Amino acid sequence: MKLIYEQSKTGRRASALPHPDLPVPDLPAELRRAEPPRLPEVSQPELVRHFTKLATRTFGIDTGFYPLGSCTMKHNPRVNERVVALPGFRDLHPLQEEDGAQGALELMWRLQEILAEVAGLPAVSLQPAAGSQGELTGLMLMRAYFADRGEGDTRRKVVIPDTAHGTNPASVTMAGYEVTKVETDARGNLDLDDLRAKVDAETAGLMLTNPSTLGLFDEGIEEVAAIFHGAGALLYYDGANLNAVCGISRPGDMGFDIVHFNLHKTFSQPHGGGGPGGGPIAVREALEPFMPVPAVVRDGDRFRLDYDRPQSIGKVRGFCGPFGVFVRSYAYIRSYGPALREMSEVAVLNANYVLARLRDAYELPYDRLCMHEFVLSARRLKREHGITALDVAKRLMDYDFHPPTIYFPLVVPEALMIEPTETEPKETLDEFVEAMLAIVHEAAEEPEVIKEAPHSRPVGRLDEVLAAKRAVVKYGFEQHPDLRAEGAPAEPRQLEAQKGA
Amino acid sequence: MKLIYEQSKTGRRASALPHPDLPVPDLPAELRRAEPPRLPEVSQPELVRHFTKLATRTFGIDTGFYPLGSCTMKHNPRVNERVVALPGFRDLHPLQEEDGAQGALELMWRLQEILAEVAGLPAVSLQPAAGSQGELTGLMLMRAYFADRGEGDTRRKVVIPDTAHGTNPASVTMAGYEVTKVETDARGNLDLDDLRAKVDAETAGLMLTNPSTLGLFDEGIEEVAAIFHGAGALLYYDGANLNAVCGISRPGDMGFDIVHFNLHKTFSQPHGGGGPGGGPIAVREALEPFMPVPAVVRDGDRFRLDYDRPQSIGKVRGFCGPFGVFVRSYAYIRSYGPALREMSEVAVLNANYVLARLRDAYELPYDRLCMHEFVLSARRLKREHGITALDVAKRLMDYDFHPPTIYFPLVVPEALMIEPTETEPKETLDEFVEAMLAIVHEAAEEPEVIKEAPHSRPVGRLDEVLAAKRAVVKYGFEQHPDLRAEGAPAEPRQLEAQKGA
Amino acid sequence: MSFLSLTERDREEMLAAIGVESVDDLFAQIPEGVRYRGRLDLEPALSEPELVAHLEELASRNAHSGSELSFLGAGIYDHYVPAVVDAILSRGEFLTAYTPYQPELSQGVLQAIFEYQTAICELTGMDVSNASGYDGTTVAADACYVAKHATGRTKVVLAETLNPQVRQVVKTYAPGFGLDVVEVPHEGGVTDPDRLAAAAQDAAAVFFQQPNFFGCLEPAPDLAAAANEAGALPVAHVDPISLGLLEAPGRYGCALAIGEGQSAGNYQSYGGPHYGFIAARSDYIRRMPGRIVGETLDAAGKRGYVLTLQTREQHIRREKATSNITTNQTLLALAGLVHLSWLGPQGLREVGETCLALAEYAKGRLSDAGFEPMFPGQATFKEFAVRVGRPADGVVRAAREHGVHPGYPLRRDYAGLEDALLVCLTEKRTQAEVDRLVEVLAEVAA
Amino acid sequence: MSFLSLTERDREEMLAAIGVESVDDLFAQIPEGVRYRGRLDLEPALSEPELVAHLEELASRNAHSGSELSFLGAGIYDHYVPAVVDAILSRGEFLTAYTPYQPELSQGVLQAIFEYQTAICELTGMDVSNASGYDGTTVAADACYVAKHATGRTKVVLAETLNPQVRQVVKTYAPGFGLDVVEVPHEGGVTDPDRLAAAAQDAAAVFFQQPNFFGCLEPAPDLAAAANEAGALPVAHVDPISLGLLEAPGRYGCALAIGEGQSAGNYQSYGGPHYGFIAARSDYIRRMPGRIVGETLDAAGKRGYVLTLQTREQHIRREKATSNITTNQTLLALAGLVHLSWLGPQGLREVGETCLALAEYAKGRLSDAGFEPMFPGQATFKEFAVRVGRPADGVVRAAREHGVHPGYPLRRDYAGLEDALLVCLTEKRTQAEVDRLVEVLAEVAA
Ligand SMILES: Cc1ncc(COP(=O)(O)O)c(C=O)c1O
Ligand SMILES: Cc1ncc(COP(=O)(O)O)c(C=O)c1O
Repeated sequence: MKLIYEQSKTGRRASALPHPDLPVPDLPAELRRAEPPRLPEVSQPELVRHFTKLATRTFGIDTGFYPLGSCTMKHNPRVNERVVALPGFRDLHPLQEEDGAQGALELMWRLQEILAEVAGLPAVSLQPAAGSQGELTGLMLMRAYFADRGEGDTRRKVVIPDTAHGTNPASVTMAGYEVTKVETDARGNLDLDDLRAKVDAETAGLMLTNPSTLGLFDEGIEEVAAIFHGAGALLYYDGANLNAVCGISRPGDMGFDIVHFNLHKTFSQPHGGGGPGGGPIAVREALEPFMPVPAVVRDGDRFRLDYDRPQSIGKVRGFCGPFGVFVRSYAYIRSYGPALREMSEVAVLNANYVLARLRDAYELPYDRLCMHEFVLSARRLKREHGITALDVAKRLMDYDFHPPTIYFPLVVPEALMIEPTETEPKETLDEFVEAMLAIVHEAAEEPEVIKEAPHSRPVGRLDEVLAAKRAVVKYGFEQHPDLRAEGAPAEPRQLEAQKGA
Repeated sequence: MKLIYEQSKTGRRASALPHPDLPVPDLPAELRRAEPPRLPEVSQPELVRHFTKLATRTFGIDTGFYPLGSCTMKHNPRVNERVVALPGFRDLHPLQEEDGAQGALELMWRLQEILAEVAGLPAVSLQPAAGSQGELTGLMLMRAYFADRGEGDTRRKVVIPDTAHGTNPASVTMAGYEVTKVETDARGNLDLDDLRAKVDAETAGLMLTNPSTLGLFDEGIEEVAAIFHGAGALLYYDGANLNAVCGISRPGDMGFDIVHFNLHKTFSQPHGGGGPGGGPIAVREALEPFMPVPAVVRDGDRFRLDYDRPQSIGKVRGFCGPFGVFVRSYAYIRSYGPALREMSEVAVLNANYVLARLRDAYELPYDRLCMHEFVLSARRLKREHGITALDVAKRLMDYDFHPPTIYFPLVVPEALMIEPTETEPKETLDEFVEAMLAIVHEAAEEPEVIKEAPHSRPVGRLDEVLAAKRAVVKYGFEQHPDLRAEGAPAEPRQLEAQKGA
Repeated sequence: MSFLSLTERDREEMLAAIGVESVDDLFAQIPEGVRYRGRLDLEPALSEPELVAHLEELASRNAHSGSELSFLGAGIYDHYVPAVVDAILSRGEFLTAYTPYQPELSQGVLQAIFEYQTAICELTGMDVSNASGYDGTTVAADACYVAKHATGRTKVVLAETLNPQVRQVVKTYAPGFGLDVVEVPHEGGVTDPDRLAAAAQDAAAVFFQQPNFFGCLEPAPDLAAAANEAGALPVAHVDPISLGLLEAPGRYGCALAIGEGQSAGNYQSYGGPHYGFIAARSDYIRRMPGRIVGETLDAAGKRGYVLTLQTREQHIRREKATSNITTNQTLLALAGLVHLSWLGPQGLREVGETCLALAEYAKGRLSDAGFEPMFPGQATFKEFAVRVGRPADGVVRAAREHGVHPGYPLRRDYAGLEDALLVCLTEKRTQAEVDRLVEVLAEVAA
Repeated sequence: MSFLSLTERDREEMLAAIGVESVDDLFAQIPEGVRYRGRLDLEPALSEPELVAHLEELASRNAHSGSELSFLGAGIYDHYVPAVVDAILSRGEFLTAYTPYQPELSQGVLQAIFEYQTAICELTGMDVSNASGYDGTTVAADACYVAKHATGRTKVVLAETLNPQVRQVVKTYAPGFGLDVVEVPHEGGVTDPDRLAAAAQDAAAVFFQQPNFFGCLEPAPDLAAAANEAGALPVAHVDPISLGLLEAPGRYGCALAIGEGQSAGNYQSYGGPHYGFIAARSDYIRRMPGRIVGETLDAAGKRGYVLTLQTREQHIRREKATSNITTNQTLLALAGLVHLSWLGPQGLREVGETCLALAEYAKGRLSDAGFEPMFPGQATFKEFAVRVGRPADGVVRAAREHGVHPGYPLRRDYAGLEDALLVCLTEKRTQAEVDRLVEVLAEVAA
């Protein structure tokens, strides 16, 4: 379909704007715009149709099953959209005086209390914009903590398991730390021997996802915590998989000192085609003085912002964080109340059910019950029929499913990382299982159907190598390159690299 | 796809409801429900997915071009949805005291003033729920008017042209009148000779759509009015085609005594898959005393409901009519202001452009410029290639267009009634023209492609005869008939009867 | 104009293609004498931000159920509309489609209507429902038309406890249908089956409401029996939200069940747009007004849905049609279906129980405060009439000063009930709010 | 629980299929010592109607721009968000999709991002934009990371007229990046190019804001030249709504352009979620943070869109990635695209002119009333600083008692500007509202 720019026509417009009867002053000539930006010129009917059409070419949770591992694609209740649109929230300026924002401040304070309870840690900052920023903030807290203790120069290393999400090492570097990698053992737990060998006085901390990205709870977590705490280091909990353990096991109780939440995962912020998210952090008392400013505090029955935190690392984002995300997640948690545990129970039940039905047809690298998600390998399909994880993913689209995360975690070859979430009915899980089994069958019977999949989408497999090579990243108007003229790719090349998570 | 009832499972639910801690009294046993209604039992995630899927199987203006003649499928601005949802409108109880509803009353009063100006008639009632009810209300006014003049028993007939919409004769009967039919002349105007022969002292009035359902302005309208008024009868204006003449020619000036508006056509109430609509009426002074109660009146700077209308016909609908529809249409008209004429100008321009490009390829029964819509005949295609208007309609779906109205008006064989509306861009009109021309080409080259169309929809042509014969009009749960088991129709039969308008 | 899509250049090209000089030439067919030469005397155009500001100002002058604690009911109810209703109704495909004349590209809305028809039939215990009528008043007129043709009789009987607006609309339509209207007074807040039986002789139909306009539960099975006895069609006017607890009209002998759908899925919206529902026993299927969706197959044997039984309708049957209705209230009926699907059988029951419990609590608290029931001893559902000891209009005025709208003064429709307020409790109200009502009434009416 | 879809029977069947007795058995892998045996100490669950009532109560305790006449800006603006934005963002497909890892079923959102990237490039005069950053502060940190790697230098320079929150965030990130931060004070409300040039020596990047935090127009081309001269990357922080009138940073030599997207398409929402944008000259394309969408083809030669240049990103490059960002702000950026498409070039210009005209009117009226500009003689866009003659915090407090929020007290960020208020005018404000502001200020500050 056409780009909106390709539909533009000079003089057409979708907006009607007020024109006060006032003179418009001249701007200094050297600052004035020479050429107007070539924004779309379409009428309102065209505008609505264009974006409606784009929407129908987008697959969301509302469209169907979306078992994208590590992303917790659960149902997004519409009541959350209703409350976030209340004018008292939506049209509230972030610099409003505190006495004109008591409702917003109270909501944030309440959410902090809830997150502290779920984490099992006393102090919360809502400020980080997403999990990755929560990580970075947590690492900055480590820095500040060790600097305060005079260990800032010695503790330079952060331990990261080989199953870690890419954000973990990336955050480590951005925080000015160095990565120390540790391995996963045969049961899918952290390799304790490897760990013991690597943790020392230069270690600032560990970053761990638990359950791990393999969907497995680290059975040695108590020992892991002891190793780090014994060495004077801290433990950071990557909360991406918290959906498995709410009310079942608390990161603080596991020994973690810093935790981030992915509100968009565990607490159902709609993912919006890529965002927004929310990455609040919870920490132990010892780390609280370093938390970002402002803190949201309660004084009797008033709520206020506290900037008076001399040891604070500062600000990591504007204002108090993504407030609308807080409203949605607060609403979500209040819909469960103390029964939040049930959310995690069903997430784990759903995952184990799908696992039970698929474990024989695919390969299961770690032979255990899983938590809220699990990772299969398509290695056998690849060996026997040349069908890769990528092929399975593409073929699933023809069955109207969003594919799982693939090629992640990196320790599993041809990984298929499947996270059904708690909101799916058994019927959907069964249909997905049938499709996955049918694909195994097809791999043997008619592999080319899979290789050429998807067959049911507006485009076939797209050439990712061409995209990266030509780097056409915006519309070029008259100069827009005609890739077609340069010849269609005989066989579009996709990267067999992580897609999802 | 499955019916929502077919997805139900005992014990599943989408709602969470308050449970006050109060005793629930017993109801008298003989009034208590014995068996609960078998409403759907689905979770909230399933509910949202089900209706999302149904939506994507529905074609609206937002989906694409919708030239359904006589229905004025114009763009529905989203700002109207915004304002109608303001709590002050949306959550206002219709029995609120007048001093707590001044904003609503003022809005209705303002809309009345606007409609009076557009109609060129002084008195307006917003109460009727749609065009058809506007018609019936208008005919009731005629009855009351003539009864008041002592002519109630003699004037029993209402004249209806052969081009009239089916609601006109249906309304006549429901109002207790008899239909007198008149013919259309060779130019598409009312046949004045036929008219003169039929209008007499028994005639209560005329119901006319002008421009007519042929999309033609009646060139003899002044003479028509003279004939009826000369005979002491009244003229009723079916406002379905008002979109052609706003600010260009006013029904009151044409000689009409009663006019209805279709707010959902001319003034862009979204059609909602069949409704709601709004059918206000405007009348001359002489008819005002008979208008429905309550009237919305202004006293200085206060607005109130006036029930003190002793000659009123009474109420035709609850409260003051479909208020939300008024909000949207008021907003729509205020977006144009005095430039409302431009809306009609462009509607007529768009129609004439499409007509100019199609007139040679199809047959044009009345060789004139058109107003906001026009009627072609597929008679030649049928004769030469066996391709009917119905076939053309079905094939258009494969080009992603909603078909025009077909088989209406009845005076044109194999009628294709095309109304582009003013909101469409020229590009869309051109694409539609190309498709219509392509179909003419296909009719000669590969008629079976057309006969078997549509090819691109979730179902093929459906058997309307089977539907009427079996009359399965609700889900039967365990007893639901299995039509498939009774055998698929070799050739699904569609009614070659009016579809649209 | 942002709703228009033509550029100047487009216009010129199009005029050229048509072969005229100007847009004005297109209107040459309009006789000079009826051309409008003026400029419409309308207020200036408003840009989108200005329009919103203007309508916000108008809306701010309405006291709505978010700004005032309200116990108003009397036919339109402040039930909770779940967020899924808004989400689904705002989908452009549903919002901007029209009647599904062309089923192949309208399967979504057709299936939705079929599901709606099923829900209405389940609620009412009937065999067929149409796709919606205009509202709870006009479906009564529709039912008269059905009854008239089904029985050939020329009279309809209305219980006085039937919603006054419904009665008014029936009376407006009746002369055109050639029907006389007879009303049966209530006795102590309900209808006496014997008096109804007497009136029902030679009647085409007998209408009553359950719960009735006073909120009282009618002896509905007895009323239906009285009508059937006389060969008149018993027609029950029912509130969908009551039908989780109250028996379905189809189970106690009614020929038709009708009602105002607003309480299921629609906002109050100052009275509309809402939907009316009409459902009937299968005997009357070919006399039903309006659109009906039916199941069928395509050539491949795939199930699909179409508008059906169209030979009843105006576009085919014209002056002999069963009704003139065309545009109906599908979007609002869809809201009803979504709301009912959200509730499910269990939720519907719970909403009913909450209303019932709150209403009983309110009755008790009011009685403790000295406000006696208007119709003592009558069972009620979510509404009841209470005596406030002085003219009710004044009490409403005074209570609203305290931010509470205590209910509807029945004297506006029923002479003699001067001090009666009709008080309504939905599941949105709370115990504390009832306490506040009692407090305010005690203050203003004591 | 209405968000869960399993029945009791489902659970039993599933447990059986898994081969365990109870759900608890699934958690056997969690060591006893870290199992949580309590019940979370959370407040009771709220049903949907109760939840809405609770949040309405909280929301009612916030003074928002519908309930108070507000002239607050300072980085977040009360521009009109057109209704089409809500309509499109509420489409479930956009709302509930995630990052388009699988392009074949995500062409819609991919194309939308590509269109967004184009809009940002058009506005800023740059060659490449990513799919969004978190907000207008974090994109500044991102730009530091780009500059650090592009230049190998270890210092960044910030004009003091750059939004204080942006500066704070840069300072929080800088130590981790190994960067020192130097700030350049303003002179009379703007930045002196010579002072900036001096500071820019050995700097990786120089950041300034146009219009700056005080609303004043910086000599942006001179500032960019000063940076370029020193081999530092000039980074302009710009307001998208200004770019119909003000020159694009790419046209006066900037290497990167960043900004807070909120003013285009997002509600104020107490500060978030919004989107930050970051765009650069093509030289820096492979150093860009976050998602970027590119055009490509399928085997049939059909055009399509994919996430591209992914070897920059954390999931492939891990500790060597150009950023750690994963989840971004696509939905908010989509809102920006829709708003900008609604405006078009003409609308963007008109909004700018309206803001400019209203601000100039306000300056004049305030000056007439005795309130002098803080920075006389400086050209401004939609904001300006005015002296209210007494501590500004008290004036804000007093004015709010009259229902007017007159602006932001600059002393909160700039010592010495004790009596300065930063006043903002968007196209939603009117002449009459400005008059009201002047009236109230005259009353409370006279
Ligand atoms: C395991 C893990 N860690 C970290 C992240 C990063 O979180 P975010 O996307 O919220 O930045 C993700 C998901 O994206 C993840 O799956
Ligand atoms: C010419 C004509 N008259 C009357 C009507 C009936 O109007 P409504 O559908 O609003 O009842 C219609 C459209 O449906 C129509 O096209």
